[in-house]
Amino acid sequence: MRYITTIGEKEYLIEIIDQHHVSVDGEVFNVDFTEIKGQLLYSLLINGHSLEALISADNGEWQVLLQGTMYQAQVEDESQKRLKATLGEGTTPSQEFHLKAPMPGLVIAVPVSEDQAVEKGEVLVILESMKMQNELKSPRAGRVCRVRVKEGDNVEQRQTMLCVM
Amino acid sequence: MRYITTIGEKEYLIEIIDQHHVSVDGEVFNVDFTEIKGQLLYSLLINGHSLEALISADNGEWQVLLQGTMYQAQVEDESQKRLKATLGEGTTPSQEFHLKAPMPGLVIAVPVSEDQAVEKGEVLVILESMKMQNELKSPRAGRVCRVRVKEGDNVEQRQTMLCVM
Amino acid sequence: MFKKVLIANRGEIAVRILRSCRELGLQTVVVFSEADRCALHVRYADEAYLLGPPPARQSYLCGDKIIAIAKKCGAEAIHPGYGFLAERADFAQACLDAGLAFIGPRPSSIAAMGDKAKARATVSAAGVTIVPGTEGEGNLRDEDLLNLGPKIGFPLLVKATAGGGGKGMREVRNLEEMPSLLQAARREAEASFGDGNVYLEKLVEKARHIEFQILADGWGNVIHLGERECSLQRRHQKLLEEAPSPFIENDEGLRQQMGAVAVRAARAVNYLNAGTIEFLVDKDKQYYFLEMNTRLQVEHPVTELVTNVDIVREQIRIAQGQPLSYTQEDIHLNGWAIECRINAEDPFNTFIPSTGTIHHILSPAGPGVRLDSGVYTGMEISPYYDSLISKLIVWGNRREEAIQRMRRALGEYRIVGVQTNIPFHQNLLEQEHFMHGQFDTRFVENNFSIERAGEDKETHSKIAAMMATLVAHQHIQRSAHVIQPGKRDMSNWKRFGRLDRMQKGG
Amino acid sequence: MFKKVLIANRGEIAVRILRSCRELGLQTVVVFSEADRCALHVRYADEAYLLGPPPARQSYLCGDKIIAIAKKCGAEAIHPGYGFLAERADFAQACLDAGLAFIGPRPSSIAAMGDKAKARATVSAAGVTIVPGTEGEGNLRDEDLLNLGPKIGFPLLVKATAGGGGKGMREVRNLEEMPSLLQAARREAEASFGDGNVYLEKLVEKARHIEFQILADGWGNVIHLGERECSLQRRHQKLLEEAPSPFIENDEGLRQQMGAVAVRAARAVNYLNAGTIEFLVDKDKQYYFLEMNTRLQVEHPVTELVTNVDIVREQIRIAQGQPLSYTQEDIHLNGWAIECRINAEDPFNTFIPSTGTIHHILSPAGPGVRLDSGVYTGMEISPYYDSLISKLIVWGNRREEAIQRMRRALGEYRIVGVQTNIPFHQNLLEQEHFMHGQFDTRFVENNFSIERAGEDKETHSKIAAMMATLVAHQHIQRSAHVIQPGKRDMSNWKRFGRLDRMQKGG
Repeated sequence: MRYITTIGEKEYLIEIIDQHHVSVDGEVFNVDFTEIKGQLLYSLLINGHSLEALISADNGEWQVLLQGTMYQAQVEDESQKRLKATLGEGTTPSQEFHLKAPMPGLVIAVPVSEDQAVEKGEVLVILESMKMQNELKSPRAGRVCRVRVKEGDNVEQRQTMLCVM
Repeated sequence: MRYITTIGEKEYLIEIIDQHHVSVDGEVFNVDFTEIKGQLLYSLLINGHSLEALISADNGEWQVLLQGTMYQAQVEDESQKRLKATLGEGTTPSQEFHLKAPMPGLVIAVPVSEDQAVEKGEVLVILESMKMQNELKSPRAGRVCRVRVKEGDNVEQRQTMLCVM
Repeated sequence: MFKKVLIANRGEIAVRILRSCRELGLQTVVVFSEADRCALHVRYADEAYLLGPPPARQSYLCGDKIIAIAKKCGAEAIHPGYGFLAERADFAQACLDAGLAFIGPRPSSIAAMGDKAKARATVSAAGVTIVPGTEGEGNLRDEDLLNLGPKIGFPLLVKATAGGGGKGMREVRNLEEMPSLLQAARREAEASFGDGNVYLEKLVEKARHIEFQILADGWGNVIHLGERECSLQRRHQKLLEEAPSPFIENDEGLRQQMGAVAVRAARAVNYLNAGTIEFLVDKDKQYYFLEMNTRLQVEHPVTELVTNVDIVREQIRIAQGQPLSYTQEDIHLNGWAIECRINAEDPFNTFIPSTGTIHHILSPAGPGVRLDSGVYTGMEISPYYDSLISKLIVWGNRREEAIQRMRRALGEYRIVGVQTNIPFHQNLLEQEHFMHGQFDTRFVENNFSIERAGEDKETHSKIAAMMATLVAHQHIQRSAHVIQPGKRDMSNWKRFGRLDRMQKGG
Repeated sequence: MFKKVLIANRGEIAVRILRSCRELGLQTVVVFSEADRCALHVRYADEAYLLGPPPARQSYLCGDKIIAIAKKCGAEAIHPGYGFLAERADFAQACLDAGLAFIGPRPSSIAAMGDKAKARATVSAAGVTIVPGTEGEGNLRDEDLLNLGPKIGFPLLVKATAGGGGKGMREVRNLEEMPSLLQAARREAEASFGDGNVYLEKLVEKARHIEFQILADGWGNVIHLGERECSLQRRHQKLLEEAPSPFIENDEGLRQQMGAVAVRAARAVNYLNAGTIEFLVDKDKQYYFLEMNTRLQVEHPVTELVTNVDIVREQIRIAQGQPLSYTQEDIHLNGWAIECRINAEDPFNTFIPSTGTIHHILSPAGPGVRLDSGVYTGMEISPYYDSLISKLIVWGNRREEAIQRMRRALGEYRIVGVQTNIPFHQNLLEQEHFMHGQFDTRFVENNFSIERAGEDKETHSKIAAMMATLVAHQHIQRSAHVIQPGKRDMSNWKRFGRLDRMQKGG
């Protein structure tokens, strides 16, 4: 199987040759890869070097916490990706951003309102949890829509509070 | 539900009244009992006192490890037990003892043979595991039967090696 | 002398106190909210009593209920830990009124130091230098504060009168932003302490936060156990502490001078039990009294490791009426200790608190490593309380050794199920400035970012890509086995989304 | 000075050595058998190489393979740990021949002390008292030994010439039982060391096993780090060790005298690196040289806690050619340390080893607690290696404090999935004789039984009955939900049996 894996700006062509061989951009590595029994922890021996990472999936991305650094990886089947590129789906459409509660908490304030234009970094919701007030900011410029919470609301983890489109 | 629970020589009549009340031999206790998430560890608050035990089932007996002491408990439904007593099943028949390998290992010696009479405490098998030679002894007097292992055999955990009847 | 102690707290500090009680042969009683039935302090205690629903106001802040439980179960003393009821003079007084020993200072000392205005007046009168500000002026309204602001000079800090731990605190750089920041501070102060009063204080720039541990018994003895360096903070929350301070290190003269001032400040309020005098120290080693914390501090273990004094044990002995086990001459700092606070928060996403079930823990251990933790594998991190899950503390002969050991220990630590700030500490410990002890209280906010730190490091991006691909490949192979042939056109992303939910929900 | 170390071991000691290497900034290489792919030493190492199948003869005992790996990956030194290749002079020599530093003594010292006969002759010549026996006589046949037995006098010990750790050792109380015991000892010695030779030794009754830790550098400096008390043993396996020894405690004269003898014994074989001189001490404080262990000991941490010396770090420095960091005058014993060896074995069933998956661990922690462990939650305990899973070590100001702390720590420790001897230690620590330091090497076997200890304690039998019933009740309620009405006549025992399999197998 051949994959194209993207981390930040960098794209890697990765082929899983067999259980103990993987090539990255044509270079073949000797690997011994195993999950530490049911713990989302993975141990990799690569040409003898021992590395361990915590790997979890989030919104179709793989989060790899390796030696204190977090890598966000997109893994795509090579043939699918090429097909998408051919069909012109390769360009990222301007998607809606769903502001989800990162943890259960109490809404302290919603300083924006329906249809309001916001800048990147502008505070959308102030949420109190674990005795701290947390400012949840917009990851990009856009327009606020579907505001579903108000001051004083209790929200569940992952509940969508509003969107920016 | 009413149970008769036996530990050693002692029998307790235990009634589970509701989620927070249990009576033992007529005395009612306030209890808050919960399993520590999937760990075979159980926490009991009884009249305020906090106790934790490791509880597992073994051969129809409950093993309760509580503050460094191991208790072997038999729990029987009261009505069933009374019925059994009435039908004369109360007396313990002289059962066969199955000597099972307590761990995987290598049989070093089988100093007894088929049909041989053995005393309580007599060595039946010497098993090597974890770099130690372990003498497995007969828990009671009887006669050896169905010897299924010999010197040099590798045995699996819980494999029956021989019986004493 | 009492034989049974009620610990009116939760989390790591309840466990910490319980340990010293048990080692002294004392019976331990704890209290818990409905969210904490299976918490470690409940599991380890001799007795445990339910207080009420999870919110602190309905549980850990219910002083009356706690005192009633103590009386009913025969506890003779109460240890309040830190936070919750620890610095409430009325609670301390209520304990005494109920005939219970309070393992902490006299109510009058808590009151004197708890009201920052009184505290400043008191220590100032005793000849201790303080930071300029409005604390002596009583509870002022916004318009007064807005007038006084420019006189004190910017930048300045708005701080909660009843505060502590950075709550209800805001930094003001100019008059324009002052009104909205006053609002924010009052709102947070009201929410945290039920008291929205605030005061202004000159911001000492390039300041270090250095504090002295005090012990005072009922026989008139007051000693200090040297200093702790607490400058590494984020939003006024301490993150990493050391003892001694690299800023003082071998300046034994300064240490003894500041220690003597700390003892004088404590004596000024007739202090009893353990307490901490916080100083701001500027780059010229001028030091200003900041406040006194009239309780056990989160970071007390670093002092324990360099002095070999068990501070909780001393607290108990003092409350039992025994004299201190040590004189000032007995106290010598030996080696170096560092503490990292391990919080359930996401260092890659603005330190947002993280809740959920801890699926797996692998704890660092071995020589020179101490872990004070309140969690275990399988435990739920709830949103009701603060995000501190453990304190990792190491000891070394020298600072450099302690740093190397802390790196080693952080590298061993695995927590799966909630996000933690372990990577933050790992990156912080690699900073040149940290290694050379060159930092002030603004270092973390102004001079450090985990993203930037990541860029500097030897990048393992290729390895990460490979590992992500191997995991994705495994998942695809596995799901291929369970998906009906007709349904195999389902996109990878949907499958991953589902796996994602499984993993997070489990 | 070397920068990359290969650790030729597994389990807790491989992790222990790895920690010191990492703190010194050295690259770490480990080797592993097929059973240890996910072992902690492999997970924590910088590099890890497969040796072969699980049995030690095909993996951890393959000296040639290990040296080849070291050469190939650029390691410049090998630390052998304890057991496996640690006391094999030929392996140490092969390392040197391959241009690798051996972190341990010179091959000649290993050989001199490894052959017990030579060892006794050598130290005896240096003026050190030894226990009467046949060690100087070469490898004797049974008929010679049977002749010599009565001359030495009963009781006596049969010991393996190549031995250690109680393997191939038997106690003989009279001539009649001697032939069969000789057989048993030879068989075990052959199996353990590939050498069935044995010797006889007078059994010193009421003996204490007290040993001295030695450090020797390449510059002619030899120091001792005080003693360890190791009398608490079962089948000649140490179970609990202390430093200092309660038998010596304040007898500083005896300590320095024995320490000087230990140094002399080490000098007699031109010793280098860390080693241990074991003594038997009778009730009149007469001491006899027993043997020298030419390696790091399992129980080295108790010495580390009372001296603040990191013994592994010193070992590495010595092997790098550096002088000792300490002189004899720098060494002062501070406080008291106790170690409990936590083994996977069933203390309620003749200490039979226990294998399986560790489902859950809750580790003791907090002030004064050190845990050197080689396992983690989810790990498999295989039958291939010894049963030691961790070492719990505590420090206290005084022995009584250390005992209280150890009780506290043992009470916190939870291991689910395999049986452990934690309850054994808990009961041992409650013994009057232990508390008063009154025990000899036979105490555990002759004067202590866990069943008897259980009877003496306040019995919680009623509570245990209640808990068992509550669990049984829960299981019955749950299974009632899933069983078809027609099948509900199935007996409880069958259901329990099934649950049992589920739990053990999981």
